[in-house]
Amino acid sequence: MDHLMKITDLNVVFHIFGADVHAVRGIDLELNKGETLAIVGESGSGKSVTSKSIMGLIPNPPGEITSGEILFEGKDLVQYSQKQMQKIRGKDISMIFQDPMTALNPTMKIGKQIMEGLIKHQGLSKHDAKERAIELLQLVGIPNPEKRVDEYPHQFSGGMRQRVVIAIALACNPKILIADEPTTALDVTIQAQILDLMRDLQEKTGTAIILITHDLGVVANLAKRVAVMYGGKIVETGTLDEIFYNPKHPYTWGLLSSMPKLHAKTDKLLAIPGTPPDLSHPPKGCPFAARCPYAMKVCIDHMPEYTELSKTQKAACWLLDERAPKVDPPSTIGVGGEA
Amino acid sequence: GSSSSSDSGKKSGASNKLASKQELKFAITADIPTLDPNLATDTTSTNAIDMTQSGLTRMHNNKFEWDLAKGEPKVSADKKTYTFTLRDQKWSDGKPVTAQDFVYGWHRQNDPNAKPAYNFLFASVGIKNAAKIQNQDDSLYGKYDQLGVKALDDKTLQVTLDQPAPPFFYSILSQPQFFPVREDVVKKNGSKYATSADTMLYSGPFVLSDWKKGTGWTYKKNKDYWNAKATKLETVDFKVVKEQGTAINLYKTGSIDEVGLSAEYVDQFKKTNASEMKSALESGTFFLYINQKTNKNLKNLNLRKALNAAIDRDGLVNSILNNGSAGSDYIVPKNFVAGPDGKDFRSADPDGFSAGSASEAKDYWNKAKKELGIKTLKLNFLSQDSSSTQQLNQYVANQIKKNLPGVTVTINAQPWANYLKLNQEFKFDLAFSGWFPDYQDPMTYLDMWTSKNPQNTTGWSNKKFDSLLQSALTGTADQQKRWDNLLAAEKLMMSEYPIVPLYQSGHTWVEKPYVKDLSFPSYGPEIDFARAYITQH
Amino acid sequence: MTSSNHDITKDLFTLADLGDTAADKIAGESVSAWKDALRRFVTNKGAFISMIIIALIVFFAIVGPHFFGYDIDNQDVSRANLPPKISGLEWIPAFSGHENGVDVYKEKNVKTAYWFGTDQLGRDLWTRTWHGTQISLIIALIATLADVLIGVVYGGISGYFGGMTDNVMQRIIEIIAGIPNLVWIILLILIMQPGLLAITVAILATSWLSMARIVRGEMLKLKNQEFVLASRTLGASDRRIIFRHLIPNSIGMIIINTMFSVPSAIFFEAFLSFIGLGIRSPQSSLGSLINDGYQMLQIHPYQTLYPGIIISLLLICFNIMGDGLRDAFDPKLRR
Amino acid sequence: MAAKTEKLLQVKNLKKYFNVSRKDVLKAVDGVTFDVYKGETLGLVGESGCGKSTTGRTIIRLYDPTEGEVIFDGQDVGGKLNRNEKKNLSKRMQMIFQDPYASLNPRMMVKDIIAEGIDIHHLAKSPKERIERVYEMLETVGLNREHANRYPHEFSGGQRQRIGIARALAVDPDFIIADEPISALDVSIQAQVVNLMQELQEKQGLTYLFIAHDLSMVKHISDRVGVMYLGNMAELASSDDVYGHPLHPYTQSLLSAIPVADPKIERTRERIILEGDVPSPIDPPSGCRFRTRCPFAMDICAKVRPKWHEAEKNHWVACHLHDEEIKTENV
Amino acid sequence: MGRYILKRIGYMIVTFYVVVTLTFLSMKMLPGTPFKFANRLSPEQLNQLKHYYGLDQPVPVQYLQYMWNFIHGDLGGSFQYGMQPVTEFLMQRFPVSMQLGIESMIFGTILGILLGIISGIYRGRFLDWGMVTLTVVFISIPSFIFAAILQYFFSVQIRIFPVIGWSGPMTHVLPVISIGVGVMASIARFMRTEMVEVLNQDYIVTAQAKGLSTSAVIYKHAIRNAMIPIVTVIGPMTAAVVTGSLVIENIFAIPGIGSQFIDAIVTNDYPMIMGTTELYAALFIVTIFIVDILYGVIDPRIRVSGGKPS
Ligand SMILES: Nc1ncnc2c1ncn2[C@@H]1O[C@H](COP(=O)(O)OP(=O)(O)OP(=O)(O)O)[C@@H](O)[C@H]1O
Ligand SMILES: Nc1ncnc2c1ncn2[C@@H]1O[C@H](COP(=O)(O)OP(=O)(O)OP(=O)(O)O)[C@@H](O)[C@H]1O
Ligand SMILES: [Mg+2]
Ligand SMILES: [Mg+2]
Repeated sequence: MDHLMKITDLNVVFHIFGADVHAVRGIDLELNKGETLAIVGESGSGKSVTSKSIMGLIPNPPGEITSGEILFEGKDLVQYSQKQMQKIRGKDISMIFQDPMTALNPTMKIGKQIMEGLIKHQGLSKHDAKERAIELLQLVGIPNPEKRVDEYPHQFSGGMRQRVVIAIALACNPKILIADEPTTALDVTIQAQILDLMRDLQEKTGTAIILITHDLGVVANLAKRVAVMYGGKIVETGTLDEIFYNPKHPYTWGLLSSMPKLHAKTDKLLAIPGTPPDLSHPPKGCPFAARCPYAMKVCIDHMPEYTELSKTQKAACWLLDERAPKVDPPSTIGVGGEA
Repeated sequence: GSSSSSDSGKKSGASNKLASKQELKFAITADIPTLDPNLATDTTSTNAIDMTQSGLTRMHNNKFEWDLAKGEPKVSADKKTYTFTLRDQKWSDGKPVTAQDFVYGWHRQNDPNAKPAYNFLFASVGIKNAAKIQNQDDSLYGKYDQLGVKALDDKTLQVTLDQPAPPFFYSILSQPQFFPVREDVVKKNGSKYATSADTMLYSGPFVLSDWKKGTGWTYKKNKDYWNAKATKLETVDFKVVKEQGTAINLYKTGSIDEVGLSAEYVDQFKKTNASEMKSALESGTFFLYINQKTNKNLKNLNLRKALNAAIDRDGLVNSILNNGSAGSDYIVPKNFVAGPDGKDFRSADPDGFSAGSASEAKDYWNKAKKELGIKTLKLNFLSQDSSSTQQLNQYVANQIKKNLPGVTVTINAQPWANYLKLNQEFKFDLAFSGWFPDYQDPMTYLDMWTSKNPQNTTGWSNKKFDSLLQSALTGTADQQKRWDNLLAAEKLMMSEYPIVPLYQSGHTWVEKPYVKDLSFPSYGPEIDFARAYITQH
Repeated sequence: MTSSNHDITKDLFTLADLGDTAADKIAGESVSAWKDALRRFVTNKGAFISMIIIALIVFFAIVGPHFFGYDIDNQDVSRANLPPKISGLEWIPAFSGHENGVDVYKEKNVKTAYWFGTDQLGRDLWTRTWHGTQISLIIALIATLADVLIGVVYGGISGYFGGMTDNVMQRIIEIIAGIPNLVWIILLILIMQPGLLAITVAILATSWLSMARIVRGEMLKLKNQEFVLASRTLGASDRRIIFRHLIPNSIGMIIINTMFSVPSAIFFEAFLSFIGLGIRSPQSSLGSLINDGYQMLQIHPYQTLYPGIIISLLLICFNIMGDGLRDAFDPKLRR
Repeated sequence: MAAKTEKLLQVKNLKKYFNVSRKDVLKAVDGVTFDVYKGETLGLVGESGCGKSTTGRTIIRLYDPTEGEVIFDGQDVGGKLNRNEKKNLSKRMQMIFQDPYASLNPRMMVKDIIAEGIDIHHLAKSPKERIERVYEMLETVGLNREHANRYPHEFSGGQRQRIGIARALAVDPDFIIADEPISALDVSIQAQVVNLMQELQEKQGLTYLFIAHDLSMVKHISDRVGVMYLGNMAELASSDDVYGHPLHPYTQSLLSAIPVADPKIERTRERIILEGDVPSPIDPPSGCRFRTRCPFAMDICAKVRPKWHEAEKNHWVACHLHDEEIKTENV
Repeated sequence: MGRYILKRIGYMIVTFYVVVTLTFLSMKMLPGTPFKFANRLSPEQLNQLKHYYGLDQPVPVQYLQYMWNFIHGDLGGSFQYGMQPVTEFLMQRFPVSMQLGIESMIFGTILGILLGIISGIYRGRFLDWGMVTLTVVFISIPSFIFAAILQYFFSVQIRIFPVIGWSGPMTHVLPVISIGVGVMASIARFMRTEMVEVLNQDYIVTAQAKGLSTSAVIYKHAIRNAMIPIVTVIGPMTAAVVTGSLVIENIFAIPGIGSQFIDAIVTNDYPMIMGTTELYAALFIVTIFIVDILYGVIDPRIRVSGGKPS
């Protein structure tokens, strides 16, 4: 298949205080044109680092991409210089960050912040860029955009700022939009507005979205495909339905069953005991082994290979090995098995 | 030329031809505070007034010369009335200097409303009624029109004294306090009078042409001065520089032609620019007050002798001061004033009245200890906190401590304003002080030690001394007797060591070889450049 | 990874017994926030070296004045202005006893070697320099301690109680800050007897302001932190909150600020000495030594050099150490 | 679950205003009324800034109420309290905080953090008893003894939150206000804490006021749920009622806004998307606070503040749509 | 905003009044006499002088008199300068000190900001390390030592610059450098910290994500934001530099106010001390006020609301 982007065996290390944090440990990922890929996973599992690697924004020092390739339209972005990356960023690939309160420069007018990218990538004149900025503000649903282009971020509410951030990201019609927890800092009612907006925009522009979140509700709402990360690795990937209705990895099970269901009665949540691994001393075997209720001796020292479960779904778990005992997913994942 | 000892014999290097550009440049530590003779109390102001204005006499090379007075006045038989005839001299606005200007100037000095600061000189010299006019309790207080001065006509000034004139009468007339003042200019300028170059009139060898406050000023030759031919310099430039190091740098770069040297620099210049170095003895005498009024121990003569003997004057003048100062055991300085016989006052006792050396100091101290029944003594040494006295304070304190075992000295260095207060309130045991003359007579050094004199902050009192000075004060008719009385007074005083004389100040400076006839006289203008000139270089 | 697959045997596919709390185990020894900061501080080479240098200077300030048995006022003008000389190290130009190519010791016929030379009164500069260091350090210490006390108490009260109290106290600070430093200090020194106490009071008069501001800021920040609220909901008294929670948590900031106020006190004393308002002779401080030497800067530069080097070292080291401590206490860097 | 009817806490018309500047008053909580029954969990939800935390903090007297009554176990604790009364109250009422990083003093050891309440209330007679109690608490919350001598920064977020719970439990309270105890935690960790809280409630008969903005979690843990909007209580009912048939338009839209972790439901869901943002509590809209965003706003909503009334049995709401008097008038 | 400014002006007046009163009172506590030649005068003569200058009045009367004159712009006459009006002195000398201070500030600030930016960008690298060391050294060398060395080297040895003066541009170089390096060092340290802080902000990443070049990110986004807090330091520092330049003024014989001030203090020239103190305080208060207002102007976050940023 002809992927828009293909990541293979990406490894990112941060060198800090005499320790090396192996934030991303050999992940593979593909993204197709116009699709929405969600990356979910525990905090610190390497989601943001992965997305920053794509943007070429891993701070160096202390960060370093030690190996792997990120093919974007056939070209390896890892090998690109900063200069070359600057031509990609904002134009072909753009990014939305988690906290709209801090993602905008407090001393620069909103309009100018939108215009910068336009001027840089599309060579628009100041005047045209401003016109376009107003259009964009309109597009993301900011009322009265002619007036508001000349305002400063602090004059906007959180939800509106996130719209501005989206407008900046979409300014040059990027092929890929990376949204790193775009709604985590927002209230549910505002979150709903933003999710709606993103969906609308994607329909209009056909941009592929990488959505990073740990809110499975958001994933269910927006994504087509899901990758589940744990301990710097992708432990399972599949289509939305596969992941929600036929998950194969115990971590995915845990994730799903630790969430209460709004529309069903849950007596007791299934808690995953313990805490995620310390990535400065990553475990030799499966990163989830220490917290896995089904952990076997093999899990501790050996990293499982991916098992292709379908054309679209694969998972890395020893339970999927034919030698492993058969285990049923817990009933608490609620919707499990229906798919 | 008693001032610049190294002046003669040195003609090497520079030629003696006048340079075409007659310009002399100086650095000075303070701006001119005021040009008003009524308010001038400091050397810079006095020097500026001296150089730009004229009185009846002018000091040059420690001797007075007739300036606006056309030679000797007519003296009455009782020697109390002096009638001066004035020379033709114009103010810088073209009007002639008149006898009335003198009368106004003198009256103004005795008018409390004009806030005169230094008018006690009128009483010192004995101008008729001056003492009474200045005394708040006297019926004549403030009635300056009763002063013994009168303009007989535009060119004739009559001065009346209370008693026959003292020998320093003519020399004191060279002081700004006795200068003529133009009433119309004073009235016109009000509070701005004499605060800038153009709110003042000039009648001296120079005019002040440019006075930039805080930066410096320039004198230009006064072509209208009656004796202008004697003035060779065209311009004299003063820059205000407070840092000694900076002044030295200016000299090294040729931006100024003269710079006074503090001790540190003397050695350096001795090595590098010995030929440019000059030295002169000044008339300042420096001493320690010994407070025997509130410190009973110090009433003991042996203790006072011990203190006198304890301090090594040579070390002080050679190592600490190192500027041509001379160690002293006397009160009236050398080379300051000559008596009726033409001999210097000091020639009678050239070395003064030494109490002995360090070893004798110990003997005195031992005796004193026995007499007083003490083993140790704590002395509070009051001094000034200027950077120039720092070293001296420490040296003196250390000498006493070192040579009189058991005596401890704490230095109390204070700013001048506070020093004065503590000194006058007798809040000290030893206090470092100095005295510069008000007039050219030994009296200016001696009368301060009389019992009632407020300057006598020692508590020492001697009837005999008081009467000797009293007869010198009134007995101005017999010059020789008066002289002998003064000599006897000094001797008498020094036999009781009420103070510790330390040194007579000197001035060491470097000047460029092309500068000639520049002097630092011991009485009169502080820097006398009126007759100086520049040779080709 | 494929290669290792060979070792994977069937028996590995049995449930591993990880124990209940395996995942909750914390590795390594217990580290308090203090130890953690200390550890980070020690690994900061610059800061650590600075600390050692400061310790050395303090050591010499204590023993240095007694090295040669001179006291600070041991004058002898016959040995005035000798350049530094260290027997055995004469081959180093700085310690040869020569000045402008002349062997001054020979010239003045002096046998003893003076390591830092002598001053104009022939006093041993080694003794005076270390004595001066001692005085400067004492000034800095007193000033800093008092600064800390006043500043911490003032800022603490102002920040903790807030409201009207804070308002009034802040107005007072504003007024005090409205008067320039120099003015305060000169007025104070003029009114008081000059000397150590006056200098200390003068430095104090203003230096605590920044400490008060910092502590107030910390208090404002901390008093609404959840752990303080938690303590309040547990019924803790103001005293307990202040001493158990607020002060221990602001102490990092206080220490850091202290590190910066020590050198500024030393520096300020030097400035006072320069304008003639410093320590009184024959006592010396680094500032007064530099000032005395400054008169001789062009003639005998060595008289300024050593006090200058020491004061610079002190300032540099305190600054670097302060920076190091700031990093060490920086919660952002803690893992 | 047996019906819980014994009132442990009654909050009547509670108001808390902050003076933010000389002329501006921020009405953080503006007249809320509700009861909490012994042994139940009352959930409190609402958007950011609607006054949930302020309500909780005013009840526990971190803030002094501007107006209103708080009756705890029959005793009025809303007025002026002296130090002793406050102290006694603090023994029976405790709080768990949101931020597991900010809520533990980084300079204290875990044992001292947990024992703080024991020390303040002198609950231990000897150091030995004190440490025993600390161990007991640690074990209660699923940590172990070795953790007593460690410092907070050595723990993960979930563990820290458990320490916070242990601290609150150490004084053996009846009532615990949990202010977003899980919102800073990862999904998988949240369940640990929620489960622990539920276990403790069962074992020790605790009563919770559970504040959160995660509606599904609130629903899961609460017996009854209160929905707040801009300082007011909009609706209060059993959690099944609130989620099953919400009465207040705000509750309805809030519920519809929550994305559900079920793709099928998500695909078919109808949403009521609210326009705009929450107005400022400094200058709130007149009448009904929600009217500016309400899809059903009527003229009366701007004029009259809706009454807080029991529209159905045990189902309280403040909305003109459900006020019988208004309805009949309008009809 | 208007209200805020009015309130601030109110505080300023109160502060200033307190300063005036405090200085007046401390003048009354100063030991000693303003008459330098008092040792030559009898007590009667001295009393007479005190009477001339109203120093024999009770303190409250003197205070009211002083305040009355003060309100009318009359600060009295200087004792050491033959009663020349103090206001005139201050007006002559102050502009010089001000100019020296401002030039030094401009020099130091520009260089400091540059250095700070560079070392902030290259944080942790050799360049940064070198700069940090340099600034600490500059901070720790007393400015007078620096000035003396500069003067000796550049004016006496190689004679590029005049030894003293305050006339042409050449005369400004050394004094401005002497004061400026200290300013530079402090500003550089401050700027570095701010720069490091700003470079860690999210909006920098946003800017990078737009594809802006590194220089554009730094120039357009980082520097401006890093520089805003600098304004708060520059204000008080300017005041401190203007008041603290006295030593440098002495060394380069610059006719500023500083050296005058010391002279006044040493001679108990009350009107001059008070006048100078008041001027310094006014300068200080006004600078801080201006900075606050300026802060509002350049930081849009408080421009509208008129409050302070939290
Ligand atoms: N700049 C950095 N310096 C050092 N370590 C870093 C840096 N950025 C990320 N890491 C480490 O990399 C790991 C993965 O971080 P990442 O931000 O990708 O997590 P995440 O999955 O995005 O988590 P979250 O959900 O909390 O955002 C973490 O252990 C983190 O500590
Ligand atoms: N101490 C305070 N001083 C002034 N205003 C306050 C204070 N505490 C809270 N507020 C304000 O009161 C309002 C309600 O705040 P509160 O913290 O109770 O909201 P919340 O519902 O808990 O929100 P969140 O979900 O963000 O925690 C907010 O507008 C807040 O800014
Ligand atoms: Mg992330
Ligand atoms: Mg809250």
